[in-house]
Amino acid sequence: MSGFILRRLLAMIPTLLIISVIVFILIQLPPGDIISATLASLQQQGMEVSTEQIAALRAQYNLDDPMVVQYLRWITHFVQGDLGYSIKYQQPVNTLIWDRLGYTVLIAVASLLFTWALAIPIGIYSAVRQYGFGDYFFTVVGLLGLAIPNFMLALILMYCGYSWFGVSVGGLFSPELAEAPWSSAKFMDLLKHIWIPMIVIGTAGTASIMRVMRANLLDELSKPYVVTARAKGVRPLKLIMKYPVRIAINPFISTIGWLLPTLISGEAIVSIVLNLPTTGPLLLQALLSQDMYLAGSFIMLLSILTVLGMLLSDILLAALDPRIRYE
Amino acid sequence: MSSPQLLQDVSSARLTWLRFKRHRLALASGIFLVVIYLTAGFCEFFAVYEPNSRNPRAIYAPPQQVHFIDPVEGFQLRPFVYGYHLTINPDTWVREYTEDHSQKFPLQFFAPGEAYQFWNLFGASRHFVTVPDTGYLHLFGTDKLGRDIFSRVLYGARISLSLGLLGVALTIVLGVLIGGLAGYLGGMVDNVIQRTIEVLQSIPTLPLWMALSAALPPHWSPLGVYFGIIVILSFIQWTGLARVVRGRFLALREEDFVVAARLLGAGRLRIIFRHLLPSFMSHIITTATLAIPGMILAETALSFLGVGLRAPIVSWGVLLQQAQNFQVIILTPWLLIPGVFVVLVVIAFNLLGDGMRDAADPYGGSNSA
Amino acid sequence: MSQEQILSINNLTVEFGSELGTQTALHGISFVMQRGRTTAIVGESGSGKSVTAYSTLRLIEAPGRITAGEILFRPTGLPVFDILALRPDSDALYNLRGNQIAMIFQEPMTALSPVHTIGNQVMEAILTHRPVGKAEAFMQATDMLRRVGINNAAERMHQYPFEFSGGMRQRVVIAMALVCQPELLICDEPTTALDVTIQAEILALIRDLKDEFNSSVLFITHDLGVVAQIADDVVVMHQGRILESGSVRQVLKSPLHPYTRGLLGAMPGLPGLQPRRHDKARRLATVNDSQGTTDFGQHPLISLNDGRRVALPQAKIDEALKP
Amino acid sequence: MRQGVRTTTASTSAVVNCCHFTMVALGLLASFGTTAAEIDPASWPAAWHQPMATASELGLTHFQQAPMLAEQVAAGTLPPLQQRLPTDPVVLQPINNIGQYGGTARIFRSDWDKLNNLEGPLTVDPSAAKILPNVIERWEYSDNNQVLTLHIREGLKWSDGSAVTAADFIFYHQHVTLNTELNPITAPQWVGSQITAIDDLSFRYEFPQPFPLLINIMAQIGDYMLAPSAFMQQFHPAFVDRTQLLASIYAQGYVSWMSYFNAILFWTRNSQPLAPTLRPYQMVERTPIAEYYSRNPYYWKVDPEGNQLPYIDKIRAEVIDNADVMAAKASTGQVDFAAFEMKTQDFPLFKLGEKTAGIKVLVWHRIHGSDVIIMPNLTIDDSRLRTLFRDRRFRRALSVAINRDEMNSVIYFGRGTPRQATVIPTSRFYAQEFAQAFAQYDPAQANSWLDEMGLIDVDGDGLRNFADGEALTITLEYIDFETPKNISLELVVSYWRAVGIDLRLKEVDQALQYNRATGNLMQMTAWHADRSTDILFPWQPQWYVPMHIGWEEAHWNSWSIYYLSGGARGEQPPAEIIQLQDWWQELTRSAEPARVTELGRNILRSSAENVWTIGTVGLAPQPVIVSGRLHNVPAQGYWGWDNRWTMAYHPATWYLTQ
Repeated sequence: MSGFILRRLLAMIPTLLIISVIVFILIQLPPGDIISATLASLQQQGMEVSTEQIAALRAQYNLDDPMVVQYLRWITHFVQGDLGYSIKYQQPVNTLIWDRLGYTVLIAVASLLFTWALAIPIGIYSAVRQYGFGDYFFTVVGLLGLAIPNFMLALILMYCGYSWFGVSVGGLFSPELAEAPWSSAKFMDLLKHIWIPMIVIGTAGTASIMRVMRANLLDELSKPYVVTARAKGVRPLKLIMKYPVRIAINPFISTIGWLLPTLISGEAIVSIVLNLPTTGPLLLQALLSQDMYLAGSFIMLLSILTVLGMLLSDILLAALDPRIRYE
Repeated sequence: MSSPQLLQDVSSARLTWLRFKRHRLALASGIFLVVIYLTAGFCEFFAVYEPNSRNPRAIYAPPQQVHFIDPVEGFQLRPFVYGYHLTINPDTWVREYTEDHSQKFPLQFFAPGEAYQFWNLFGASRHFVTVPDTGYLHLFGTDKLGRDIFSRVLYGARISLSLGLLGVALTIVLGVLIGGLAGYLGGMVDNVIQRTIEVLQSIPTLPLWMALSAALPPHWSPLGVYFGIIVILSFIQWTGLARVVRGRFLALREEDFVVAARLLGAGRLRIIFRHLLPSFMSHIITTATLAIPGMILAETALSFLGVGLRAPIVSWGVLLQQAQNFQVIILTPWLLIPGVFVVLVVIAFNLLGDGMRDAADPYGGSNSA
Repeated sequence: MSQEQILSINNLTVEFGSELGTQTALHGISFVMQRGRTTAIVGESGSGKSVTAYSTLRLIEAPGRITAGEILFRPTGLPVFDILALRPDSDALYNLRGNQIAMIFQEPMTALSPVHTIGNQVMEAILTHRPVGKAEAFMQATDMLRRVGINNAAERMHQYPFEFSGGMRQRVVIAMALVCQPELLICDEPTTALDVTIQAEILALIRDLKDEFNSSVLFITHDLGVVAQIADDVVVMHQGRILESGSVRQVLKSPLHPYTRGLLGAMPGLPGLQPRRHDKARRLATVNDSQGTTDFGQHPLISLNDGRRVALPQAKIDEALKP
Repeated sequence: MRQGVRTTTASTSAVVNCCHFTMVALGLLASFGTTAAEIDPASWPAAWHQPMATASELGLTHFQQAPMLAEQVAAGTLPPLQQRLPTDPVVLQPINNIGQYGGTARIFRSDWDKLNNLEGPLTVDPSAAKILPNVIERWEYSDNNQVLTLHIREGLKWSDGSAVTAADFIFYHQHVTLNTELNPITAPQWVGSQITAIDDLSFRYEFPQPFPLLINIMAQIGDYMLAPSAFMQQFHPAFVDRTQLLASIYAQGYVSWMSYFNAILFWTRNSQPLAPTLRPYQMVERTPIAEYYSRNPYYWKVDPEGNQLPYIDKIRAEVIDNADVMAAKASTGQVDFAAFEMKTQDFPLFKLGEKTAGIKVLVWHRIHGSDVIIMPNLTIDDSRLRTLFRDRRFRRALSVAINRDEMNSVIYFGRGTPRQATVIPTSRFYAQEFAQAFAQYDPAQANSWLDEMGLIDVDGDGLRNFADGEALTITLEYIDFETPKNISLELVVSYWRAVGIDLRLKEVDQALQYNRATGNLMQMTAWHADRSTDILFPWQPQWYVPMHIGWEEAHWNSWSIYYLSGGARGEQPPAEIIQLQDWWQELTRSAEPARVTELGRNILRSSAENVWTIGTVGLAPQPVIVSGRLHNVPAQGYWGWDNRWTMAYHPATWYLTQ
């Protein structure tokens, strides 16, 4: 098993390298980015002479070096944990990013769990009662979740949360608990708030997972070994729980991999609507102000997150499915 | 177990159609989509006003009710609407609209109304429905500037729906080409392409889209931005399709008829396009159908974030961006009507795609994950 | 239904729905199985033989449907009952499956769940039907594995199917079927997917175990060679109908129905000497060639004095019976 | 109604309609208050209009402090109140009643300085007309207005307990204002200036020219004139070893000592240390979610009963980027005070909150000459656009193409005043014709001017082209904050489109706005015409004279640079612009009131004729949202940068109940 993990870890490296190149290109992409605008502004104000600030700026971003050197320097710094300096916030990116990344992961994981909690039982139900009323009903509900734009649903739920349950609008905590140390009260408060993003992000993915689950199950239900088990006299519920779900759960574990990018995307937009202290709003601000190093760091970190998610799902898969482990 | 053999003479296309027809929902969705695409295509005719026309007498005015019964004349065959009577409530500052029964505007069908340039080709003024010159017709109400939501939804449909279609077309071209190359050539090429796809798929889509669209130069024309967004959306979407195509190619290239074609000296491209592609066209079409709603939703998301399409272009995303606040839900819910259309179209595409998949591939459609 | 009869299928009709209309898989077939004997159903793919087997355990699933008929089953010392009359979720049905009637499947590669251990799957049958604890079930399962010829049984209980060869897996499947000592064992082409040498071993194993447990066996196959080795009685099926039935000797030595003759004629070499698998297509092609696209008609089965039944007009029977 | 914004003929017919409508709307509004009126000075305590009284004047000898501070005193972590208060504390009169201590005020970050108001050397009165003492107790100008002598209140302390002395002003002047690393261009008024300490509490500025307006600056942006010198010197290379300083700064990820210095001075760091302050509250923590403020234990103002202010213990200022979320939270009573990001057009939503969430919606008056002013960049690099923008007919045409009455009714419920960018009516420089110049709605006139300029629609797309047939499009970059810019500009787009001008809007981020505006990279931008009162107009008439560069203007940057750099950089302006700059320079130095007024009017008249910037609607209502538990907030007030929003309304006297 450890050999397997090691192999997978090594395989991540080229992937991450290519991602870093793409991100670096993104950073370089905007024509009127904030650094050139800053320089233009400084020059307009009479800074042709290379003052310390302008030199520091240019040095920080290696504006005079060839692209390859710039890239290498950037990635070296990145690997060493120096994510650069945000021009917009006049602060090191490091001080801005970590708390928010934590909340992003929290919301993404919560949404993933919510998606599963919803999609798995419904998927099973739909598969067992294929073409029944419930099957159609859940299909339509799932489609609704998929079809309502995330930001619209977030807004509507925010309104409902406020007007029905008195949940404070926006944010992940009530103001009085936001900075309090962790306690059961704070945790409950988090639960009171996190359900909106969880539902919004979760429902967007539920439809597809539900359908995957249903299809997988239908597939599995007709597999010979299920018939074997039926022939053994195993009862339907036990049958479904023991065999197909067990098998169909594998693709689920692999959803961690491919669902994560979706979840993080959904998280970004919902956080912007609900003003959650995650990466989404800051990323948007960074992009709007073309603070590309901040934006680039975010995208890079989010990508690393998904790659790690994929790794995790591979490891889980290997743990669950002996065939993969022995390959 | 036994499989039907007595109907071998039924062609597979007809069989697919028969199976498709059994999916009532898919069929209905298909019809709905055809109707809405046609409406969008001819939106100049179906809309009452141009998308940016304003009626300063109707700021945040609610939808007008279509009446058949006149208090004086009783039932009328020709439906009509009443004009608005506006008062600004001094306590609430709310613009309160009531029906002004002294102003009655009969609905006219196929009558001349606001002039427009049809597809920028020729001028015309006939509308599907309109009211006489002195009146106004706002079936879905108006927005903060007094623009007609009904007309804007139709014009927005043109942009959003065509964007989905064009985006998916580009996705197919990229996906089939790249996936086909990987699957057909194999070896190094395949490896490189495979790795690229993996990489692209592990970057969270929306942030990447946001970054790319934020990088679109600010001075680009609305049309430029429109195509820019299409390219950006397709930039990631192709990977999924490419994977599928590659897989099929790998499987197919060992099939007898391909080998035969190769032995007969057919060129690689010819083999790909004459022999390989048609063999899973139905799959591509289905995948494409299921990808369109994703594109439409992505556009609304980007526009909502302010990095997508911008006024004066009217898309559903642009319309919804203006509906993004509490005030809308509480005071002017009709601004959410474009959202209803987004939802309907997305659902319709999904049902249609599902139906098509089941029809084309009744036994193998389940491995889509 | 007499004591000697363990299973009596009467007028069994199964239909499959499709978008192009309904397809009948079984046209009201009837036959009787004698206790303690091995009855083989033989026929080509699509003849309905597997449907018959699945119907017996009520394993037919949508879009398939049993539309008519009865399947009478008489366990030893118990009253006879109609399997088709059982409620789908009744205890009797679950008790029937795996306990009174067990089934062995064609593909040992897929008939076992890849993600559960062998032990788990064999024990499942015991735990489902016997009021025993896990330890006891483990003992019984190990014992059963040993009896089907698996060495190191206790150790192999913990292994996964992919660690077994095809023949070994089929032994596992057999063990799984027999572990509750069913009165009736249905074997659905249990050797088709196996190599020739293994086939013979498995057939021998089934025969031995049948004797040991005093079971009756319903053996589904397309292979008359296998029939000759294992069966006491034969039912020949074609397109959802029974064309001929009788004892092995009767049917193989002097077949009455032209289709049966065709099948026999298509067999190269002597009965008992198995043809290689990929010759199958050619053989069946031969069947069709010799018979053309003959519709074997819908003649009712006519019972003959010697216990045989054949679906031919009386005239033809007479013709065939002439020496 | 057939509105046809695209064709001129159609839109003329619309004029009739909407003018009619506007009159109806205005008629309705007349019943509940005049528009953009002056506020009766009697709505505020008389004491607010006078220099603040001191404890000794009122015979106050005993002082009380907030329980949270009393605890700290008891614990020995804080000196007793008597040692913290200045020798003679300043007494503030609450508008309604004596408040109670305690509570945490919930606000948005953009309102942080509305509750934690500036405490500058001087301050202004509630009518935004008079300059009053504050940190500085009294001041004297020399006869020639070249020397200003100032006296600091005795015993005043920074929030770390250190004394406020002349050294704090001197440090700022010599090591911040005149430091060429921190401020690359020395502002002209400071060139050649000197500062001298007389004693610990007295000092004087000396200038090579008369500078009577310095007190205006000290009242309005006096926070840029002093700093806790002893503290800030630790981070200034003039006082510590530069190499060591830089090493520690780089290690923390900052690019330069300047950014680090500013981060500490202006509290933009996430972590301590942060500079001590004179404000009622000091920042204690900043997280991605919020900023936290706690009362300044050394705050130097008390209420008439001797209770040390402020009443409120703490402030939690939530960071929210999304204006819609802010409106939602404010309207549902989830903040105690919200105003800066509250939009006029959201009044109905807030008013609903009065019923459902128990909030109060106060209508304050914005003192902006125009809520949105549009600035074509007269010194843009693109020569064709520059020629166009510099053509007076073009600017006039753009101005009269705007239907201000309609804007007033659509955006402001008819409660604003359609007007050109100019000073507010109460200003000594005001003339009605300045406000009305080219502010009428006359698309026909606009069309004829544009035609005259040779801007004809050659390709029949309804939009005018350059004379050579090239498409004419203008991109306007702007930030949508403070005033309703977005909706106003959307309307402008449609008005201009009706006369064939293709305007494209691009909302940009604040940082980008600053850099692109000052970098002379924008074709056009929009801001609000603040600096329209007598406090700031004479000193910063930047909308009317090229004399300033910043993020807010982009209409003649190169000319401003030329002026600011004494001709070293930028582009030499034409004679009429130089005339403007001369008038202004004279205005800032003149001691003769009549001459000052004349010069100011000269400048405004030129603006009225030339339409340097295009105004829309001004003097508009500002929603101020107050929760049910926040008290002593005046029902009326002037809202704007000129009086630092709430500074004159003494937020330290506001208090919370539960």
